[in-house]
Amino acid sequence: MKKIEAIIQPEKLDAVKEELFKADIHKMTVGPVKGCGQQKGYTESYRGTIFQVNLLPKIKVEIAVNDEFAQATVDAIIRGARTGEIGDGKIFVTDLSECIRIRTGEKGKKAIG
Amino acid sequence: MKKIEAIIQPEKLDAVKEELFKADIHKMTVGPVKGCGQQKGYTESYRGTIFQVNLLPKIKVEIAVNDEFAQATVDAIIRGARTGEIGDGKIFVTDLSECIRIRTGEKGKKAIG
Amino acid sequence: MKKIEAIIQPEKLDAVKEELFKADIHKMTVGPVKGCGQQKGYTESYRGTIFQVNLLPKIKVEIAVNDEFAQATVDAIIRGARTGEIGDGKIFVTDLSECIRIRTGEKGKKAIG
Amino acid sequence: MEVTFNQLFNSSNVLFLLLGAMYVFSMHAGLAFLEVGSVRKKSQVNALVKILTDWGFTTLVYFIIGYPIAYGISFLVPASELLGDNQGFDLVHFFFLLTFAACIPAIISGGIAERAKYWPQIIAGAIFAGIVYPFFESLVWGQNPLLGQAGSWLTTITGGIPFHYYAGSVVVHSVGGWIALPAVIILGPRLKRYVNGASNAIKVSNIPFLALGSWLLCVGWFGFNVMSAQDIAGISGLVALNSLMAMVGGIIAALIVSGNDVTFIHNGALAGLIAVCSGSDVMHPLGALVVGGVAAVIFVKLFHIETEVLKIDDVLGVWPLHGVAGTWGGIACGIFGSKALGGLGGVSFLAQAVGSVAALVLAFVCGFVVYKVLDVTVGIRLSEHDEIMGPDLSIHKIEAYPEEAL
Amino acid sequence: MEVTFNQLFNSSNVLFLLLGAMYVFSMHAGLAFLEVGSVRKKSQVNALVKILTDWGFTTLVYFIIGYPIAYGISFLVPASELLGDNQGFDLVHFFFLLTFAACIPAIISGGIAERAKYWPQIIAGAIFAGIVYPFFESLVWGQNPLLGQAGSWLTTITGGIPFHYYAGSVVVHSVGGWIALPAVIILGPRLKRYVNGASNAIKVSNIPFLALGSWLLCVGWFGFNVMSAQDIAGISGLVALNSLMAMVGGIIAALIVSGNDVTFIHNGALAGLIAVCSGSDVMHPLGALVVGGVAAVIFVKLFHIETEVLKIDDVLGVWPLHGVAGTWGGIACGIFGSKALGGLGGVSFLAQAVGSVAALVLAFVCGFVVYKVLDVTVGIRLSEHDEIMGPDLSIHKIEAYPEEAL
Amino acid sequence: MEVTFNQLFNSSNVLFLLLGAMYVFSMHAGLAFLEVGSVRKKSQVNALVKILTDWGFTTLVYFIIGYPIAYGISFLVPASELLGDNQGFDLVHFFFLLTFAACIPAIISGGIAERAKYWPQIIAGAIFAGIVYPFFESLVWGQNPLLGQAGSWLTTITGGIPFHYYAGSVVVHSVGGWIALPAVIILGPRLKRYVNGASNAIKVSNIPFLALGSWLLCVGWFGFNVMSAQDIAGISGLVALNSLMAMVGGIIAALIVSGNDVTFIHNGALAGLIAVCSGSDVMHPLGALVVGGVAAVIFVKLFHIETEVLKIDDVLGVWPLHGVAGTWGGIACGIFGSKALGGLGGVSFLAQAVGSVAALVLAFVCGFVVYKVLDVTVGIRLSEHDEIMGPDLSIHKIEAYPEEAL
Ligand SMILES: Nc1ncnc2c1ncn2[C@@H]1O[C@H](COP(=O)(O)OP(=O)(O)O)[C@@H](O)[C@H]1O
Ligand SMILES: Nc1ncnc2c1ncn2[C@@H]1O[C@H](COP(=O)(O)OP(=O)(O)O)[C@@H](O)[C@H]1O
Ligand SMILES: Nc1ncnc2c1ncn2[C@@H]1O[C@H](COP(=O)(O)OP(=O)(O)O)[C@@H](O)[C@H]1O
Repeated sequence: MKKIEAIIQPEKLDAVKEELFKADIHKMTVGPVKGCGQQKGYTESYRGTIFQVNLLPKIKVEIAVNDEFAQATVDAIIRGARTGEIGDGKIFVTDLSECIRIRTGEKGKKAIG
Repeated sequence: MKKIEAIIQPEKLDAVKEELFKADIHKMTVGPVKGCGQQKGYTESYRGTIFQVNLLPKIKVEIAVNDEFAQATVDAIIRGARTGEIGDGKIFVTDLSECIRIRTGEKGKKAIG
Repeated sequence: MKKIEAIIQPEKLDAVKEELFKADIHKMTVGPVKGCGQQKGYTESYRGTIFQVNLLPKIKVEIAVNDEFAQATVDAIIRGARTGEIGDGKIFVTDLSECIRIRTGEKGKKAIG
Repeated sequence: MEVTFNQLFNSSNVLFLLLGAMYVFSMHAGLAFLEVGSVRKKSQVNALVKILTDWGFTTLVYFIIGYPIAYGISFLVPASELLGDNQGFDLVHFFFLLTFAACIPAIISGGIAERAKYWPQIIAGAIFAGIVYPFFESLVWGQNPLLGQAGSWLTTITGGIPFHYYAGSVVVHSVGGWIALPAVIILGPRLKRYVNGASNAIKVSNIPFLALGSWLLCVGWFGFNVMSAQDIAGISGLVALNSLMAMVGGIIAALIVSGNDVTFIHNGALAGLIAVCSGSDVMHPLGALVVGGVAAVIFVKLFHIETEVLKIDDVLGVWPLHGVAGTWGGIACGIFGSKALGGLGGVSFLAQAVGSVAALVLAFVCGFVVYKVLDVTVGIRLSEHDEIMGPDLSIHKIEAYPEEAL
Repeated sequence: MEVTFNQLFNSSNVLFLLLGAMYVFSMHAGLAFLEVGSVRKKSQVNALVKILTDWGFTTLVYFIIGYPIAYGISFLVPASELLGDNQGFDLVHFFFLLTFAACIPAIISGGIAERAKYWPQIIAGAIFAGIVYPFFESLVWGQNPLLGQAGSWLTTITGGIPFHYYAGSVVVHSVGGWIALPAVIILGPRLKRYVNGASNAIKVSNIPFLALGSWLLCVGWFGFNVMSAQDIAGISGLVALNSLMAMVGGIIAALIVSGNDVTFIHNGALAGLIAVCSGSDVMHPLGALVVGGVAAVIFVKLFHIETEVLKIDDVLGVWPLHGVAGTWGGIACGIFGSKALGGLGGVSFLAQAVGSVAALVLAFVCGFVVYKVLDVTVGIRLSEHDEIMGPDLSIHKIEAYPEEAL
Repeated sequence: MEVTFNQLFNSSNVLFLLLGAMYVFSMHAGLAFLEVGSVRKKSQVNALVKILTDWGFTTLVYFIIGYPIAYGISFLVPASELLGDNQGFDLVHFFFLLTFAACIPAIISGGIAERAKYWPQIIAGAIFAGIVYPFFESLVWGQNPLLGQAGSWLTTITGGIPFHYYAGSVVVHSVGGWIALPAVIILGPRLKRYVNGASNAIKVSNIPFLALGSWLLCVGWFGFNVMSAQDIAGISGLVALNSLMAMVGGIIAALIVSGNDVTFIHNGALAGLIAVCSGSDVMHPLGALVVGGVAAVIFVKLFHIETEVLKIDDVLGVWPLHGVAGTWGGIACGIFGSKALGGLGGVSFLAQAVGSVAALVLAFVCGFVVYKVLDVTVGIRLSEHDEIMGPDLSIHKIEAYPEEAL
């Protein structure tokens, strides 16, 4: 099993969700984060003092899938999130050693979907 | 070492914490997320336009433990979070290759607790 | 590739960022979490009822790096975050099996930086 | 244009009562924000809608049914007759009295927050503001001389002294608070508020909004009390000063008794203001200070007993705040209004006690009957599912901060 | 000091209009918070700055250019002459009328929110408040007797009855709303508001702030309407009651038509108040109830058509709210003000229709010309990058909640 | 009831001052929200509690000690005597003057925010509002004719012209601001505000609340200034217009000088209003515009110097805002009040300079002494641990948004 973590632009969340649903991936966990990367930040000024802000708002999407779905998931995310501009984000994949459905206690492949 | 990540219903956080404390697990990191899974979302309407909201508020609990505690941790979370209804959530387990306590620089098993 | 996750004191974020930049690490994802560990919580009281609050505000910093940068990253975080007092936090390291840059589709080592 | 003295007097009078009405109207915004801040995020929209729409329905029923019940005056005549020869003073008079009537559902709203159905509460509010309250009003201020009018029935047993009221400690606040008590009991506590007999306090969402509500109320209250003269020639600086002193007594007493608790301090000011209404025109400022301070202590202590010992989930504490502090205010007027305590005199402890108790009994009984009937017929409580979702989503299909929903 | 009747009358008059001015000034805070709550978080600061600084610039241009245009009075004389012998009544009169003029840019602000450049909008606002609005004002209330004055041109075709206005349904609200329409059209919708022809509604950020704005407006509106007598001796309780009833009509109609939608309910109250202004002194309260209710229905339905069918991204719905409900109010005065419907009479349907349509045509044309010229010269829209960042960061270099930025 | 002219005059007078008192009371809500928005989230509750409880304690000390010091009047007589034969005018007069006195601790509060202990500040506030301020008041308005009274000592050196004040630029604002300066210095900057000699600005939490505070202040200020006539027969439309123009001058100057900074713009309006108080009854509106504009520039520039160069961590900038702009206002009255500049004349530059400087010296010295004594005895600063936790949790045991705590 794999855990796929994508950091995307906030305004792309809807498109990513749509692509995932089309690819029959319906389960995910989403949260707001801030990130810095190649995209440069901005300056704020408050009462005459200038601040360098380099963390920009991003959305993190986490999806646990069985190995055979990993590629399809990554592809769907890319389809939804890519604009071709700096700041589009990254996808990180890690191995998942176990997955348990709290409601039933089911484990592994059966629990993930 | 294992990293255990549980996605639970927000109102179950207190019960989960209690079960964890009972099982002598006192360290954790918690954050708000939104999730979608089998539990269906709801519709919002704003000024006559209807929105489909399918991400529901959830809480993510992350706990790093030594291998021998992993099962007890999972069990405690299930005891606290299970209602038997859709939306109870999932537990994901990954391998942790290193853990460092910032304060002392201790590593591995000693650092985790 | 490694994924490094650090839980630090909120007021240390600036110092950690600075140390990371000095160590030439410019990419990261940051989010607010709450944590409990050795640091004890506090009590709130609202309309005469006392609450035990044991989750304190923390910041989670996530950085994906190539293996050869892992140690430098951990060291930079420690330099920025350590005060020597309880509550300084933890660093968790996991193996990353893949990393993809959404913008270009690049993978692995080339995508991470 | 030559302006006569009479014209200026009538004009000033219209302005005077209009300002009073506007201030008390703005207090409804205060009640709305007090509730917004004191409930969970998932019930904030509901708080706002309840207060504003209750206002709307109250206006209608009080216009058509209530005001005629209380004063025997109907507005279903041509506009030219309505205006009269005093520039429409009667119309602003109606507006001013309406702002009092509309407090009844707005007070109850805070007690039953987060779990009541919308329409049954609108119906209940309309019954109270359209019938129950005007009926009691008629006994005290209106066309049925039972308690408050010179020569009313009560004066026959108190040596000629009627029930003294100035503004609404008893007529408005205690009636509202004592109606709310049975409502809260019949409705039952919010889910998980008490778990296996143990109290599990639910945290409020937003202290700044709660404080904003309290400020709007505190400022507007000077209109509530001073304009209760209902005639500019009857204005009294003493009423203003006593309101101030009672509010301050409430602030300081709450601060001390609660150990610097921000919610109690902001509600303590209100407790003081509620208690002072009745006797604000006859007490000495130092008497008002004491009355207000005692009211705040009553509120802080009784709220604890109500919600922790008796396990009645009165979300904003409207029974101890409006109900009991209001009753205390009615009675306190009979004590601190006396000449012996520096007051202006002319009040009777017996009359105050009888009037205050009559109000609470009437309110409690009517509240109980109305909510019981609604409960067994249409039901007054949200389904468990809707309550967990929160009234904002289940009733109004929106969250308080929609942009945050993903 | 011996005070004469005249002194008291003049003093009361100054106080009266000052209170009116203060209430309408506080309504600008209401407009600010209505916008803060109705835009995304990244545009809240911009909303606040626009309203406050528009107020500043409007004061200057109206003082120097606008007021002389409307009334032929200049203030560039020594202070002693300004004071006159009525304790400076003319000066508070200016203040009161200014608070109306300043509504024009504040109304437009809500339609063009989140994507307009700052300075071009300031210039446009100054042109409207300094020239266009005062010119129309002069035709209705001022020195050029075309529509509203006794004996004005219009009376020659309506059998002697001029265009009736009391407060500003037409002169202020419909002018503001109809200027905003071309502005919103020329500016174009916010990015991603309509995607491939499909509507993609953008969620508001903060319902409590939106509601706070609505409350500030509702309370202040009684000043807006009642103090429009502009002379304390002309105060009318009927104006207050009609304002109340129209507001209530708007609340209840919006509640029903929108299915308990919190944003529509809070805006419905405003629709009612906008529509009642013109005829508030001549209608029967039940007439006002209907006028307000119809205004809210117009708003709810037309907002949907405007933003969903016509795909005009009018963020706060200022065209249906201020523009169309204002026009409806002007015309409704000619219907419900008649004796047949319980009103005081003395109004002409024809005069109302002509005056109301004249206002909307003038406003639309001037709005179109000014924004078109600005658009092709300096440009009125933020760059795409700046709009994505949000006006708060790109114009004001700060977020609404700076502590949250990391 | 037959109403006489005298009755109507007295009643109007009571209403007039009551409205003034209510407006200035509502300005305290403004000060509270200005502070709530300008501090970090962890200090918002503390801001709210400080302002409300300071109000409470100030009322008590000013009632018992301060007012007798300033005016030699005691309230410890029966209520009937208090009422007098003018419907309790003296009592609302007290209320009105109290609202000024209570500004002193509320102004200081904004400077020392986020790190001061609670009770020592309450004690300090009580000393200022109970003794220092009333003493200075007595010299200007009260029973000790030194500066402001006709025939006071100052007139002997200024050719008969006393220190001119209308509302409180000097007596209230500059005294408050100049007391705050030593308080802020003795207290020291917030932790990590300056790191190794480098400034490390701490971000504010909530711009909408800051703006709400500013709006409450701006609206109420017209009460502050106009009702300072203290007698309805003395009302002046010029005071209202000058207040408006100075506010606008402040808004526009701050906009330009600060580069469209939302916090400066909202504080600039206040700077203008602070500066205009003293001479609002004698200046020409264009003079007021300039005075307000200059005040805003002073504030913007001096705040920068204070916090960045001098490294004084004055959180809300109360010294440049209330202190220096207040002093500027006192002096400006001597310039722009002159006939040569279109004013009404009758003011002396020398008198204004002496009075303004006297105020700042007195305030600075008293502030220094009181805070130094408190610092070395009970200590005025929170422990480092408590400051890091934030005053909300360490003093009040609650967060501003409790529901968010897990
Ligand atoms: N190595 C990394 N570790 C953690 N987060 C990263 C890393 N690289 C990128 N990110 C996240 O992805 C976001 C987008 O990265 P950026 O470099 O701006 O995009 P792009 O790769 O499209 O140029 C960043 O803001 C950050 O949140
Ligand atoms: N495969 C998954 N990947 C990521 N998050 C998941 C996955 N499955 C479930 N979740 C998270 O768990 C929550 C509960 O899932 P749901 O399917 O509704 O519960 P249940 O398994 O009890 O029916 C979801 O809202 C989502 O946040
Ligand atoms: N085993 C763990 N699992 C998950 N999070 C942890 C764990 N240990 C510590 N943390 C996180 O690190 C934070 C700091 O831990 P704490 O024990 O207080 O610090 P220290 O190790 O410096 O004494 C905690 O609040 C929690 O968020």
